[in-house]
This record gives sequence, structure tokens and C-alpha cells, in this order.
Amino acid sequence: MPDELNDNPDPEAPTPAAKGQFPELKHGVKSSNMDTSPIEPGNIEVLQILDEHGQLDKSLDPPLDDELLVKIHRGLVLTRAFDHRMLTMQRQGEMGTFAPNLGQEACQLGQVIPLSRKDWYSPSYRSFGAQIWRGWSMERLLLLWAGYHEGFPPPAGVNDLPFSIVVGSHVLPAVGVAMGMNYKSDASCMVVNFGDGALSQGAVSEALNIAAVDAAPVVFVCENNGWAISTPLNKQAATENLAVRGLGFGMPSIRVDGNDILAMTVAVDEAAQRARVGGGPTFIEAVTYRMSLHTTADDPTVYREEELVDPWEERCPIRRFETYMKYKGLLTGERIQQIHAECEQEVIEARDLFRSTAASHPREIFDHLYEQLPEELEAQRDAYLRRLDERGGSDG
Amino acid sequence: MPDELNDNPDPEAPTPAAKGQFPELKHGVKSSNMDTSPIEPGNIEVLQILDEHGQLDKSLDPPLDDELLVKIHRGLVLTRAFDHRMLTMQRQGEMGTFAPNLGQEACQLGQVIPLSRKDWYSPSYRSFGAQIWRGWSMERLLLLWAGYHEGFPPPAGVNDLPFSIVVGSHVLPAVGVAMGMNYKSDASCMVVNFGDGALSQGAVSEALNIAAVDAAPVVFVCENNGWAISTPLNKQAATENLAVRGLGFGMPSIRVDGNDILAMTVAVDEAAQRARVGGGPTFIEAVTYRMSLHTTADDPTVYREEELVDPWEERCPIRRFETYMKYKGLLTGERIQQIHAECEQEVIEARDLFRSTAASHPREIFDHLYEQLPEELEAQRDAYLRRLDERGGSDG
Amino acid sequence: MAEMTMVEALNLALDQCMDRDADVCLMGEDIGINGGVFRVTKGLYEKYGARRVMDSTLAECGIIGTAVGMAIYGLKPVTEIQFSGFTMQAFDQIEQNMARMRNRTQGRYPIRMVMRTPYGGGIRAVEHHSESREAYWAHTPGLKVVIPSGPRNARALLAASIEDPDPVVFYEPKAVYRAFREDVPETHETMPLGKAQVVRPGSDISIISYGAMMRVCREAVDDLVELNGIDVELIDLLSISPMDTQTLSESVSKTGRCVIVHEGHQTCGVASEIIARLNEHAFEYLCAPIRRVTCPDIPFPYFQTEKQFLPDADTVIGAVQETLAWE
Amino acid sequence: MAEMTMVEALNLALDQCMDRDADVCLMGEDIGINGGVFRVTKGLYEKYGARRVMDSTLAECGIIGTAVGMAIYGLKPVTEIQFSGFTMQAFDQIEQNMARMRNRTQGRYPIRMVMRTPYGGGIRAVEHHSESREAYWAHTPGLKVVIPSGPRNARALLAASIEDPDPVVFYEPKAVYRAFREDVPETHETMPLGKAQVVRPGSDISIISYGAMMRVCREAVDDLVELNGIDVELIDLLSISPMDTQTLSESVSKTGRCVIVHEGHQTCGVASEIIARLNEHAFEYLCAPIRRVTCPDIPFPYFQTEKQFLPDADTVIGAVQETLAWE
Ligand SMILES: Cc1ncc(C[n+]2csc(CCOP(=O)(O)OP(=O)(O)O)c2C)c(N)n1
Ligand SMILES: Cc1ncc(C[n+]2csc(CCOP(=O)(O)OP(=O)(O)O)c2C)c(N)n1
Ligand SMILES: [Mg+2]
Ligand SMILES: [Mg+2]
Repeated sequence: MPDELNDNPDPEAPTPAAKGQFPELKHGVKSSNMDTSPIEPGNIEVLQILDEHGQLDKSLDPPLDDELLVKIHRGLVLTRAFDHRMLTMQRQGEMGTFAPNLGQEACQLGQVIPLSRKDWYSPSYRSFGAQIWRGWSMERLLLLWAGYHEGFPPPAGVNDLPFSIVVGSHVLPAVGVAMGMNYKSDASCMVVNFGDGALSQGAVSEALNIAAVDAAPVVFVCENNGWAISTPLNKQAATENLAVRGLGFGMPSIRVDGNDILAMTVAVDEAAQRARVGGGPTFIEAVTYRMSLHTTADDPTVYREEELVDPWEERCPIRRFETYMKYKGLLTGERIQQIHAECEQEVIEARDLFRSTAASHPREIFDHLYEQLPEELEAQRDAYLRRLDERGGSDG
Repeated sequence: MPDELNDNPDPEAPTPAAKGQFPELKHGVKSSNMDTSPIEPGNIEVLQILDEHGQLDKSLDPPLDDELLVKIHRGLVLTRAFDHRMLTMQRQGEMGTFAPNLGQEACQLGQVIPLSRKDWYSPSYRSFGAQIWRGWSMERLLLLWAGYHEGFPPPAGVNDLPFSIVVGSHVLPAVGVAMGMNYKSDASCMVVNFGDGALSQGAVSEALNIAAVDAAPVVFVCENNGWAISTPLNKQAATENLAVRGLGFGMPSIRVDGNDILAMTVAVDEAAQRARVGGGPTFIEAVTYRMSLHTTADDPTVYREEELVDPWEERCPIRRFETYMKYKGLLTGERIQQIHAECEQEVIEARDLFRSTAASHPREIFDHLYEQLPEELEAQRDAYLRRLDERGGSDG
Repeated sequence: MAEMTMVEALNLALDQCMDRDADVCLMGEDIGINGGVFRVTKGLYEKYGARRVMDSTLAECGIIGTAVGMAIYGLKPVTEIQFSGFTMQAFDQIEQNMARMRNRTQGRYPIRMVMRTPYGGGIRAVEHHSESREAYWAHTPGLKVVIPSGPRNARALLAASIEDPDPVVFYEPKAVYRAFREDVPETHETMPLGKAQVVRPGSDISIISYGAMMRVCREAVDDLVELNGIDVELIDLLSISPMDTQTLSESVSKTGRCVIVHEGHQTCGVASEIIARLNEHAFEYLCAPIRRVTCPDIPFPYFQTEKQFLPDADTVIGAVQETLAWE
Repeated sequence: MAEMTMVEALNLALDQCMDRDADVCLMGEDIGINGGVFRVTKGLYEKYGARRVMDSTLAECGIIGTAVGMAIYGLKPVTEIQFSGFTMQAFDQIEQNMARMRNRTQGRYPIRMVMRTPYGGGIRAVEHHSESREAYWAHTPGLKVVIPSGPRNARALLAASIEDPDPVVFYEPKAVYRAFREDVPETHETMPLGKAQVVRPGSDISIISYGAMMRVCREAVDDLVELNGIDVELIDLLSISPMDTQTLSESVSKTGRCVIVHEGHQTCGVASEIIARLNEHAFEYLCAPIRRVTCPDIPFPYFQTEKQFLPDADTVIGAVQETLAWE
């Protein structure tokens, strides 16, 4: 039947004009219905306050009070100690697969330091440093990584989303929470964390656009650690920087040294303040580096030259901040050593508590899906429980 | 069990610094590991060659040969004549729901004029003007809109994708075709058309990013007609212009007067040429206006002031081009009238051919899903055919 | 009581639920001033304003994903997906967050939300606008799936879905939207989710259906009863998940014969599940194979052939007669 | 013949298909230098280069959508989705284009592509990494759905899927990836799609399963035969869609009793479909209700409880005994 139709793929169809036949583009005349002057989307600020040598830009030194600064330092050290411990425990078979954040401690703490308890945080799977700061106990996080359901729900009183393992899947709900704040005229904000790879997910683009259109109080922190498993940044995005992505959706965007805890804190704080007063979302590209494994299931030596990692040793966010703390006279080398030891101790205690309390609850796996278990599922649960009993409930 | 955990939502969590306590951001010091000078993403060109009064920017007048110019004019007129006819036929119950493109004729033809037969085109549901130019017969398009399957496949020899009705769903496949060109070192390109609303779809963002990363030979033409059904641009995007979105994904982006057939042709041609020689994708925002209904199922008076449409009468792409053709001495007012009459006649003939040939083929609906119908579907088909026979196959 | 179309009845349910609960809000494409492409939200934007009736961007994944966030925050969003074919765009958010958030957080974040969407064929729509893929949702743990068949139960079930503590997928048979009117009480009315309805008791054979196909079945039943004197029991499923297995098995245990009718595709469809359950719960009473009258496993065709594609009363009658004839 | 794990066998199939046909190319996340997170594409990047082994961006919808375009252009892309849980991100492109493009264009654009993805539990993975939602694809017209159970049939079925003219969803049981080795012929080998395999003929009862659950069933069968002297017929489905209804109904017509075992959820799952078909084709031979041994209709749990969640040999044995005991 289609053959009867007078379809006519014109064999004479104009072949594209030979290069140069057309004038190179330049701006058209000023016209009555269209302003043809070129559009300048605006610049993207880049922020660093403490450089890799702990060099301070005094003009930007934030007036954080000493107690907070000391607390921040401890948070950084604790995060790294926890990271090391989890790696050991995983290697000993005590943990499931987990994602180290060695080198990204400042980036992660900086996201949450400016937040109050009324504010919300939506972590990724690599954000445990931030989660600890927010009030998640380390043993809860150990439970989470050891595959115990009890580790997943945020602790009472902590306005966090569960950590997100499906890359980018939490960003739309995070924006939704912020839209809820607008709905209820709640002057709080949401900080949502995701990686350079996550930025390629369509759902994340939708979230950026919706937040911008609805002026939702969200701070998007895109943690650019250079890698998505084995995929380097240049295979993930065609732009040198990722902040420009935020600009493309029409929100203020900034590129921050993610290994500079002061820069991160200042940038997030400014964005959070703007968000809380109706200023809408901000896109923050936090430049850092994944110095360790993607996860314990990963072997970077297959795809990454060790030399690439070396320069980042130099840029250690913790050493950098310790230089600053000494310069401020808030910590001595000696005290710093003590703090490292104390944190190690704290982590050991958390591990021991985890070991003594961890217990799986196979009989409860039906209990949380619906507010009230539908009849048809009751039948399935009863059959399941009978099986457990036959197997000897304990193992169980 | 969670209660046993030492979760500690710190009641003392630092409340956000009072506004002003922190320094307003400015660029940090030049540092050893990070260039902190602000990033300039670059400007976006805006192109118009013929303004709404047919005023020509001579410096940009493209050297298209006369024959092509005359053919372009006819294409514009034919598109509008076809549009009018389909609307009438729909109102008379001869067509299903369809999407008029009144006022967008130049925008649509300009997308395909620079393409050769080796190049590909991926139309949306509003692109029938471009489809006719590409070689789709009008009666095939009538079949399509009248709900006959035969209207959907592209005619033999036409490298087009089927028109896309699921908004944005064709853009990834279009990019895939372009990736195929890279795979086969085929120096052709793909032009893909979508609307301002489609740009909100995550899949479209993924497509922009993938095309940029893979330097796929694609020309993205985002037809900004101001509306997505009842949703105005400012509820769809937070940016004044849409070209900046392309910039955010790292591709050259330009804003073009979509009612200026010369500007559209020049912009698409330059982008197509760049694409064919490995220059990667381009994002073109074509500024036009949906002067008519979204579809025949839509009633714009519910959500749109008629006054909004009036200025666009002034900007009619056809009248504008006719002024140019007269100025060029290629057409007289008289000849133009003839052409309008001829096109009307052509459309009538297509309609008559459609009426005389249109026939649905209910017995064939199983025939195209798999290369060979699986046994289980054969059984379903036989049962279905028995039913048809009982009902009297003809109706049938 | 007032005579209403399903569209009007749904609109009434939304209006009253919004009026009763300030946390109930609407989100979707063109649901504001435009009142939705099928006008189900007509007038609500004018009445409740832009804060509670939100026109979304053109992003279904965005609609569901942000609605999940609103629900986490404590709101009760009722979302509209313009056509059920486009719920595919939101599949990840539906499965990974809407259906699972409550479980993921051990009940910390229940998701009180509804996804409304028109489904099914019969209105000469373009491709991808006539899908009936409710089985996807029935196979997705954590969701409830509800499909009304007429104005009155549509209103009562939508109100119940909005008040339900769990996420509900609410499929609206667009072919029924304006097909007929029914008496609908002005005052707030709900129906329990998870319960099927015996529309006509009978002893010879059970016909189980739901949604738009109920009209087809009613027509078939009238014929079967009046012309052939067959005492058909007709059941309207109403709730696909959870499914009222008890009512179904009681009916088939009584009649011994059954025909299941739906628009969705056959393989792994709702009818397959009903057969599996009847095999478990009414096996010893079955006198004949249970027949499935469904759309075949091919995409919904272009609309010139949809009339032939969709099951009609004759198809149902034929299946009933074959089932009764089976020895 | 060489002893291989399933991972090695799949790698062999990919290698040989790429070697035989320059239009076969691979696309997915981390499949290049990294060889895929499960190493199924190991060495292929080195052998065939970046043009034919494409590391994608982190976008599943993008992978499937662009692969559809490549197939339209004439290539034969074999895509890898890192875990089947993330196929949800690509649902729209799978349903609207991959499954339907051939039909939409009346055969003008056949989609010769494969979507490979590891599915199922048993490896102590984090949430969303253990899904078995093959029923979604079985319910989607236009797709073929294949699930191997061991190294040899995995290799032969993957090769056949790549050579198949229609789009194939290829689910790989990750629990089997390295669980055991089998003799696999070096030379190119394929198996027809759509055919089930009678792994062990028997007369007392039929057990139908596929994928990772075949191991569990084999273990159960050994017990049942040796300890209880029950003559079990064990069938490996291999192809979920199209389904080999004939082999299944012949078996059950012979044994009169049947247990179906899979990891996927129960409601509207593959077992439901098999029961519906056996009800149609073997009704008169059924001596007992057909039992479903599946995962319950709740999300796959956190891994400390996955052992209890997944069906094991005892569960299968129990179901068989109950089915045999039924009068
Ligand atoms: C939707 C989805 N696709 C793929 C994966 C597998 N995966 C887990 S992490 C990861 C890389 C994420 O990279 P990025 O977003 O940069 O975060 P990073 O791991 O570097 O912190 C991938 C591909 C996933 N979890 N979810
Ligand atoms: C995925 C999807 N969502 C919603 C729709 C319903 N719909 C059809 S056209 C349209 C508006 C599209 O607007 P735009 O992209 O600007 O294109 P235009 O119609 O203005 O040409 C909508 C919402 C659809 N077809 N597909
Ligand atoms: Mg990363
Ligand atoms: Mg538009």
C-alpha cells in the first residue's frame, strides 16, 4: 500500500552548501522583534580559601568560632578513622561492599556544617562523614554497610533521607522535600549530595530544572571526584567544569575546592542562606578526588595510573586544615595527635557496640512495606515464617 | 533496636551563620592546585537575517540559488495549506487528533533544507512541513494522522525516524543513529527536532550529554514556540533563553529567529557541516510561536490571552520571505498568488488520493512486531482472526 | 445525589479531599488553569490556587520523584500523569522510591501519595496513548493498584486512595470518562480498597473484570442472561492490588467456571494472576479451564483498528459459551 | 571443550560474535578497560578497541535509547546494564522504542540488539542490586526474554540472542557467574530461543524453573529422587518469552502435578503465566493445584536476611511433597 503513495525523496535534494558558501555566522541586525546581541550567561565563581599548603586567603577567612573549628577538625579526623576501620572490617568479611571516601572528608563535612536541625540532608552512599556529623551513630552506619535493615532509616530527630545507592535516584525526592518547605512556608533548606557521574542521569537534570523553575530551597552539591567507577570525568561530560551545568538550568553556580573545608563551608552556607529566604537553588561543584577504591569490589589499578593519585596526597584536606588550626593557635601538633588517637578509640568502641548489638531480624522483613499488611501478603508471610521455623528460626 | 544506638542529632548543631557573618563570596587567591579565576562559559550568538518586516541584513544574505529559494517558498506555502486542510478534515471527523504548526513553517523547513539524502532527520509530531520536504507524501501523512499504521513508516529512501509522539522519546535514538555514523565513519549528520517542553525530559538531557561526550554528528533543534500545551515557557525553564542549556552540556549553542527561514537555514547548515566533519553536536534554539491550537483536542482560550498571539501575526514567516523574494526579483505578487492556489490544489489532490486509497488492515496488526511470529502469538492471532471473521472481516 | 460523569465524579473527590485536608495537593502537566487535558482538575486551580494545584514541567519522572519528596515531608500529593503510557518515563521513581521508601526507612517515611492516570483504548488516540499496563504495578511490591469502572465507585475509590496511608496507582478508564452518568452522593463517600464487588450474583459461571471492560461485560451478561438464560455471576475487581482473592474464589467455588476479561496484555497479566490464585484456592471446584479474554501480546494498534483489537461483548459471550460447553 | 565459569562463557560468546560480525558492538558503564564490574567484557576493549567497546555515560536510559538508534542505523549493539535493578531507569526507552520500533515502522527498522544485565540475589549486595523483575519484560510485547542457568547454555543463548533479528532482554543469574564450571565448546555454538529443556525426565511431578533457581531445583531433585524415590521431571525454561508452552504442557499432561520455582515476585510473575497456560493446555490432566515457589511480594531485603528470603532446596522439596500429597 505505501507504494501507491507519491512519496518523493527528492534525488535533487540540495546537498549541503559547500563549506564557506554560506557566510560564517555573526550577529544579525538589531531587529524589531528580536534582540540579536549575543547572550552572556554570566560567569562562574571559583572559590578556594585554604590552598593545598594551608595558605590562607585572609580576606576570605570565615569568622567561625573556635569551638566549631575544633569540632570540624575532629569531624574530619573521625571520618577518616571510620573509613579506615570499615575497610579493615570489610577485608575481614565483617562488612558488605562499601564505598571509601578517603580524601573527600572536607567536601562531605562542608556540605552539612552550615545546616541546622530543621534543615534536611540527602546523602549518597559515600557520605558517611556527613551522616556522622548529622547525628547518625557510627554503629548505625556499620549496620547499614553490614546489610542490616536497621542501619537504613535516619535516626529520630535527624531530617535526612536514606542514603542513595541507585545513582541520582534521591535527587528528585530531595527537591520534592524542598518544594514541601515552600508549600509550608518553612524557611529551611535541603542539601543534596551526588557525584560527577550522577550528573549524567536524566532524573538529576529534571531535578535541577524543577528546582530552578519552582525556586525550591535546595543546595545541589555535585561532588566531582574525577571518577565514576572506572569512568573518568572526560568520558562523563564534555565540559571542563561541571558548574556550568547548573548555569544551563538557570541557577547560581559555583566551583569550590572540595578539599578546602573553609571554602566548602562558606559556599554551602551562602547557598543555604539564599535558599531559606526564597532565593532558590544553587549548584555547587565541589572539586575533590577519589583517592581510594570506588568500592571494596573495585580494583582501580585496572584502569587508573597510581601517578594520578599522588598529587592529591599533597592536597589532603585534613593536613591542610591542621596547618590552619595551628596557625590560628587552636591546636598544637601534640593535641592533634591526641585527637587522632581519640577518634581511633571512638571508632573501635562503635565497632564493638556494633558487634555486640548487630542482629538480623528475618521475621520482620514483611513488617515495613505497608502500614497494614494486606491479607494476601499475610498468607505469604505465614508461609515464609513456617519455613523459617522448619529451618530453625534462629539462623534463622 | 535503633534506640540502643548512640545516634546523636546534636541539639547544638551550629545554626546557620547569621546573614553577613560570613564574607560575601569573591574569588579566592590564585592557588597552586586550582585556578580560581572566574570561568566564562562563553557567549551565545543570536541570529536573524530577515526581520519581521522582511528587512534584510545584507551582510548575512546567504547565496542560495534562485531555484532553491523558489522551492523553499513553495514549501512554506504548501505546509500552511496542508495545515489548514488537516484542520478542516479533523473538524469534519476525517482525521484523528492532530497538531497544527501554523506560524512555525520556516522553523521546520529550515531544519531540513540543508540536509542531503544521506543525512537523517528525526521529526516530532508537529514537523509535517519538514517531513513533506524530506519526501513524505502528503497522503502518507494524512494516513498517519487518520490512524492508519501505513502512515507511520518513513518512505523508502527517506532516512527519517518515525515521528515522535512520546515527548522527547526520539532524541536518544536520534543520537544513537549519529553515533552509528561515527562508528561507520559516515560523514553525514542527524537533525533532531523537539520542543521547549521536551527539553524538560530527563532523556533529552541525557541525549545532549551523550552527544557532546561522543562528539556525535547531531544538530539539536529545540523549537521554542513558547508553549507546552497550556504551560508557558517560564513554567518550563528558569532561563530567559533555552540555548544556554546546550552550553551547559558543552556544545556550541545559538539562538535563531525561527520565523526567519534564511536564519534557520544558515544556522542549521553551519551546524550540519560542522557535525559531518567531526565537529560534534550543536544546540539550536529556534524562537517561534505556536499561533494555533496545541492539538485539535486543545482549547487555548482557556489559558492564553488572544493578545499574546497578535504580535506574531506580524512576524509571519511566509509574508516575511515573500517580501524578500520580491526584493530579490524572484517572485511577483501575482506569481505568489498562483503558488498559493497551486499548493491548495496539490493538497486537495493529496486528500482525494488519501480518500480513495485509505484502508485499514486489521488482519495485519500481528505482522510487524517480530521478524517471525512466535508460536504463542500465532495462537493469539488465529483467535483474533476468527473473531474478525465472525464479526464479518470486512468492517473488519 | 447528582448525575455525574466519571470526570465530574473524580473532580468532586479531589475537591472534597482538598477541602478536608490542607496537606492534599495536586501536581501534573497542564492541571492548573487548563484543568488537565481531560478536565478532571477543572476549577480546582481557581479554588485552591497555584500552591496546591501545581503545573509541573514536562517530566513524568520529575512529577513522581518530587511527589515522593513532598510525601516524605508530610504532604499528600495526588499526581496526574497525562496518559498511562507516559508512566514508563517515571518507572524508576515509582519502583525505587514511591513503592519502596516506606520499607527502606522501616516506616519512618510513609509515602501517602496517589498517581492518577487515564489508561486504555477506545478514544481514537494516537500511538502510546491507549496502554493498559496495570500488571507492571501489580507486580511491583509496595504499591496498591485501583481501577474504577463507573462514576460512583471512581469517586469513592479515589477519595479512599487519597486517604490511604500507602502509595496508590489509580488507573482511570478514559473510555468511561464521559461515556455515561451515574448518581453520585454530594457528601464525602469512600469505598474500602482491596475489595471486589459482586455486581450480579449468579450460579452458572463467573465473569471477572474491571475498568472499562466492565461495560463490555455488562453488555455481554445482559445477552447471556436474557437470550441464553445463563445465570452469570459478574464481579468487578476494582482493586488489582491487593486483590480480593476470597471473593473471587468463593464465586468460582460456587460456579466452577470462570472467564476473566481485561484490556491489558495477556502474558503475565492480571488474568494470569487470577488464574494462579483460583488454581490454588478453588482447584477442586473447577469444571473447565478458566478462559482469558484480554488484548493480545502486541502493542496497542493505530486507532483505525482499535475497535477490532479490543475485546467486545461478542468475544466475552463466545468465551463464556466455550467455557460452559467444556466437558 | 574447556572448563569455564558463566562469566568466561559469556565473554567467549561476545568475543566470537564480535569477531564474526563487525556490526556487533558493546556499550555500557565501565565495560571498557575495566571489563565490566563482573568482568564479563574483560579483554574485549583491548582486542576490539574503543569504537566497538563503548564506555557509556552513567545513564541507563541513554544506553538503551542510543543503542536503539544504532540498531536503526544497522548496527547490532549488545548493551550491559550494570545491575538489573537499574533497567528501571531505561524502562521508557525499552518499552517505547526497543520493543516497539519494528512494529511502529512496519518492519522498516528492526532492532537487532541485546540488553544484558545481571539479575537476582545471593551475593550479599546492597539494596536495589538483587532484583528479579523479568516479568516486566515478559509482559512487554515486542521483546524476547532469555535467562540461562549455566555456563554452556549461557554462552549458546547469548550468541543466539545476538544473532536474533529481534530485541532480546538477556538476564544473567549473577549468583551463578562464578559458582561452578562447565565444559564449553571453543567453537561457536548457539541454542534456539523459545525452547525449554527437559533436564531430567520423570513421571511423578514436573518442576519448572530457570536461571539461578535451577541450582536449587537440581539439589532438591537429587534429594527427592535419591531419598524419597520420587521420579521428578525437571524443566529449565531458558526462554521466558516466547515461552515453550508445548514442552511444559506435555510434561504436566504426563505427570499431572507441577511446582514452579523462580526468584521473581509472585503476583503477575512468570509462574502465574505458566499456571494460566497449563490451565488452558493441560487442565484435564491436573491432579493437584500447581504450586508456586517464588520470592514473596516484598522488596528484596537487606542482605543479612537474603538467605532466608530466597527459596532453597527444602522449600522446593516441601512444595513437591505437598503437591504429591494432594488428593
Ligand atoms: C542508576 C545506577 N546506575 C549504575 C549504578 C552502579 N554505580 C554505583 S556507583 C557508580 C558510579 C557513580 O559515580 P559518581 O556519581 O561520580 O559518584 P562517586 O562514586 O564517584 O562518588 C555506578 C556506575 C548505580 N548504583 N545506579
Ligand atoms: C512523555 C510525554 N509526556 C506528556 C505528553 C503529552 N504532551 C503531548 S505534546 C505536549 C507538550 C509538548 O510541548 P513542546 O515540547 O514544547 O512541543 P510543542 O507541542 O510545543 O511543539 C505534552 C505535554 C507526551 N506526549 N509525552
Ligand atoms: Mg565521581
Ligand atoms: Mg512548545
